[in-house]
Amino acid sequence: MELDNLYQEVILDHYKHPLNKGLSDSYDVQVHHINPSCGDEITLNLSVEGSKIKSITWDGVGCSISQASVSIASDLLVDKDMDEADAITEQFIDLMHSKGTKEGDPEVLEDAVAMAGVSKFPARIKCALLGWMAYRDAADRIKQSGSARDHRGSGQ
Amino acid sequence: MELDNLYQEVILDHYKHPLNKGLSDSYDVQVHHINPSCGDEITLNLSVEGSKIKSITWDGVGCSISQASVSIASDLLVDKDMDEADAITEQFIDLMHSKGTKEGDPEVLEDAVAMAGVSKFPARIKCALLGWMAYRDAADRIKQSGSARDHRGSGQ
Amino acid sequence: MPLDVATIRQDFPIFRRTVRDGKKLIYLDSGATSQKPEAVIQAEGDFYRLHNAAVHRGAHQLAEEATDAYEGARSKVANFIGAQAEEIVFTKSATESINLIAYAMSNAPTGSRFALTSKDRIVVTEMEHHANLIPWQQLASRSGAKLSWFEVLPDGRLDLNSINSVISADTKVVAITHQSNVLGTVNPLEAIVARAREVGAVVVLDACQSVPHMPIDVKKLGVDFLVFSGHKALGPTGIGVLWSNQLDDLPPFLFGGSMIENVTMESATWAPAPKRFEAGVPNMAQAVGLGAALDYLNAIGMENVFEHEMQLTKYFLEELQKVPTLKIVGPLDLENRGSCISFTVGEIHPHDLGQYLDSQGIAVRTGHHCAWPLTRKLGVPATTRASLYLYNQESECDLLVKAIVDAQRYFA
Amino acid sequence: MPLDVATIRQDFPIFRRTVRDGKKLIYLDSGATSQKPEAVIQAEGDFYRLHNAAVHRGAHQLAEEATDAYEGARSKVANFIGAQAEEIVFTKSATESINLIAYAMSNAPTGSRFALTSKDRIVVTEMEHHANLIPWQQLASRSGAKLSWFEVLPDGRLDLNSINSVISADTKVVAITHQSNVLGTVNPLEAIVARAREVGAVVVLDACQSVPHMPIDVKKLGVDFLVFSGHKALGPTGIGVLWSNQLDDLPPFLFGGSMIENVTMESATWAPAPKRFEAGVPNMAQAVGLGAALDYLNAIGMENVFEHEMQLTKYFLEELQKVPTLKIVGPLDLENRGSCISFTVGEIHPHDLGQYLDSQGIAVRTGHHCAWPLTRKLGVPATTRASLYLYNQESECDLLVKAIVDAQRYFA
Ligand SMILES: Cc1ncc(COP(=O)(O)O)c(C=O)c1O
Ligand SMILES: Cc1ncc(COP(=O)(O)O)c(C=O)c1O
Repeated sequence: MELDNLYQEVILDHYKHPLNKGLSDSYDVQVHHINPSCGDEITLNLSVEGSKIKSITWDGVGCSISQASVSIASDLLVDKDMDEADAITEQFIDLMHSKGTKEGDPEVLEDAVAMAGVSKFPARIKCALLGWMAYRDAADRIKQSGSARDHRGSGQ
Repeated sequence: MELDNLYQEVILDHYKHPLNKGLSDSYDVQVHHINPSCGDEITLNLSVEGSKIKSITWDGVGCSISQASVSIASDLLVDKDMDEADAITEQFIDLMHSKGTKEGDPEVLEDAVAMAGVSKFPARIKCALLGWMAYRDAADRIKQSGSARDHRGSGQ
Repeated sequence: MPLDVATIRQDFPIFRRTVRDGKKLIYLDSGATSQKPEAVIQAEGDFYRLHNAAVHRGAHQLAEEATDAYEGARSKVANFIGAQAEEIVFTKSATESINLIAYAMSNAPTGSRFALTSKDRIVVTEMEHHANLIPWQQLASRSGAKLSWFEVLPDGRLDLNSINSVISADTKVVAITHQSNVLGTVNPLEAIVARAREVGAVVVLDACQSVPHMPIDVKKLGVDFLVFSGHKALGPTGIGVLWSNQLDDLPPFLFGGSMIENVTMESATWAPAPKRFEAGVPNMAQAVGLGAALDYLNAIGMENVFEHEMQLTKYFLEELQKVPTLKIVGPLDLENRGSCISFTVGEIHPHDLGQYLDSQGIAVRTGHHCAWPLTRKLGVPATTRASLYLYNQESECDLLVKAIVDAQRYFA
Repeated sequence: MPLDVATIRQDFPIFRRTVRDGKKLIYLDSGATSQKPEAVIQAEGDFYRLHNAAVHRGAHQLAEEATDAYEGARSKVANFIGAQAEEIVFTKSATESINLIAYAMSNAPTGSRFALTSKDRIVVTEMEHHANLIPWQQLASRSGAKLSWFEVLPDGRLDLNSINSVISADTKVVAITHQSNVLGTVNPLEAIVARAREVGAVVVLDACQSVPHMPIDVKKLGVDFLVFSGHKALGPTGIGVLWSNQLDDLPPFLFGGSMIENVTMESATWAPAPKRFEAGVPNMAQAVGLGAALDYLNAIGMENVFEHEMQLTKYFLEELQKVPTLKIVGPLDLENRGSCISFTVGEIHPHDLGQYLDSQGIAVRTGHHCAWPLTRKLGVPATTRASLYLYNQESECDLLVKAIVDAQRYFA
């Protein structure tokens, strides 16, 4: 069933047992993103040490796709160098826009390749991207302003 | 040919030899009407004596239908009591909206029955009505304000 | 008279197709947009094939025919809601209709009864669609007027206890939806119109979810403006309606050809309504298509459409509530309630539920339904909505219920 | 490549009908609205028959397909004029597109480069269609900005001698037509754009009469905004286009669903362009129909359409001028000239001439063509206009000329 392609085991697992959910008390930057078409919201805390990501924590409401995706992202990107994390993020965005033509490199994306099926459901791509966009926004802010607290942004 | 029905001899005659064209020096009320869909314009002077129409003169640019129609009206309504002129005007308006179902009463409308064919050409009804509407506007102003000079109005 | 749904469905070509690998289409999203009978599609096509020309502009036969068709559609719309033809303005959508009113009010000269100042107030409700909320927020911010609103109670009804303080003496505009596109609630117009009259406020009625579903007579409603969209009433996309019996007092909104009386380089004067509000070559084929849609509805009878939907709504409400953890968001009784049925199902996110239903051929809408403040007020991130129309039937409810139960298992 | 007009005409169902008691239809009114090929009518119909659903809103298959169709149409429009998809906004008409720009400028916060004050100036030309004149008159009156204009010379060209004083240092907006819908004049954009750049003014191009008739690449034009209507380009009624590569700096115009980022009862924030400008359920079927129209034009090739019209225009100009007392109003040469051909015939009023032509099956337009200040400037009460398109042919010119001569006799 096509649906199983979307809702891979890994996704439902992350949804039911999300990683890094619950906001850390301290952070270098905090962003808040919403998905205007469905109302999903996410707050994401990012802490870095030099150019290395020290922690990503998050909280929010959303569908299984958006929750699982941010859970995967938070797990995958932590401890990475920010440049590397950006490259991974780009690969993930590219996968989401592939309309089902790509599978994703498991070496790079690890659990996130389970999201490949989402790219065939245009209405869900934004769900899958919500957490990643929040991360990218947070990382951009850190790069731009050194470390600054309590940025609030929103995007799609 | 249907066209001859529209362009009756009488109409073309009035068009080529319009009656009461050229504005009188004196008047009780002057109105200026335009047809916004084609740009036709008419200025009409009305003079009354008591309740009787003493003179109607006019000037303007427009198609044969609008020119002939105001020519006919100016000739038909002059020397009439204003109430009677209003009744004739109503009959004419009614004829124009008859979509070809009425012929018009020649006892009342005289030459204006030649306009009956216009009612089958919706885009031309406003042409035929331009002068009559100007008359009606002028008459209304006289009734409302006694006699007053140089009213400028516009309508369709 | 009960509807012959099987026959009706044959008039709608879309029900001949299948979705998601051969599944029958269960379309429960008419609140977003309705499906179209072949007669409407044909009417739009035949306008192009036989009569296409710019209305009101040419002296040739096609232009005459196009004008007849377009003005004929205006008369049909007028008849459908008990109005006069010259009270009907064609817009592109209900959204444009509402923006038209709000911008025209901004264009009203100081002292006009439509001109708002910082001394005035605009009243809306918490259940408004964004289309009947944001234009008023914007008018308030342009004019300095204050914005107030009726709250929504947990049962999905407006809190009218405070009606006299919400619609205060300084209220100039009351903009309210006839039927909520989320809750299905039909609002108590009589009380609101009566109070608006007391303070001299104009009432703008968003009838997007009522005109397609019940008999409407504007003379009985007592409102000043009414808007709806063609595409929710079996009509084409790209056509909306604005009704008012006070159009002549309202300044224009869009400026351009055909809405003028006279034009110089410096300034212009306006044609009488409704032309004043229809600048440019209008959406002629879409107006004609809407006329055909209303003919179709008239042939069936709006009383019958309404009865059918009421029976269906009763069935849906009853059956849905049998599903464990399913909670209806909105009135549970049929009194003053239409056929938009929103609900939540336990912890399943509506987006996931909608996706599952889609995999079974069932089309619903999920999210905030363009009424985000309402969703927030109700304390849910989003809801799933089944919205019904004349072509729906009880068997579709049974399939919906079964699919929801399956989804519960899938996401368990 | 010369067009195979006979084959092309077979694609347009309207040419199968006759007018005025069995007369062949000679349609010379494409400047008002073009006729539609069956492919366009089918595309609109098939959207309803197969994919109809509200775009961007549902998670079900029909909504996905509708979104693909609608966004696909956006890409087609973008490709057609050398733009990016996100630079294209769908409106209901060119008239709405221009009003959108003018109102959005009013909505721009103080200090924004789009916000006008009484220190600023808006420049138009004397040959503008009401749609590209009155919205600017109104913006001027709302903002206090001054309105100036290029004059039109007796040969139908703009008087550019005074370009540096007309487009003065305080000019913020230059709104100009690409091709006059009365004179056929194609305006010298390069000079005007260059001068506008010097003073930092934005250029709004009314491309209603150019996009349907010649290859257009917005990147080469150098303008800031471009608008056109679908119905003049073989597309459906009820669809217009606004192009700009600066949409993200422009505040919204119509407010409602789908154009938002976040909404509370008090206020709202906006989605990025183009969604920001498309409030409500859009004119989906019409966008799809326009996409099909542009596909049709692409298949023929806009270079070929342009060549065809140029040859026809040459023939019409030559043959018409052979008619005694006939006077062309507009350029007599083909240089920077399109296929709108206006003229007067002695003392015969255009309304009468148009009526006579109609009786012969010939559809032209008469009057001020929604450019009343121009007609006044030219010193004529009205003109008769023949406007051409890809389906017209030389034989139709011969019939037109013959009918004009007959009309002269009729009204002599
Ligand atoms: C030059 C020009 N500008 C603007 C318009 C207005 O287009 P529409 O009526 O489709 O909005 C037209 C056509 O009527 C036109 O020819
Ligand atoms: C209650 C209500 N108001 C307004 C609208 C806006 O209608 P449209 O998007 O057709 O302009 C809708 C539908 O989306 C609605 O349901």
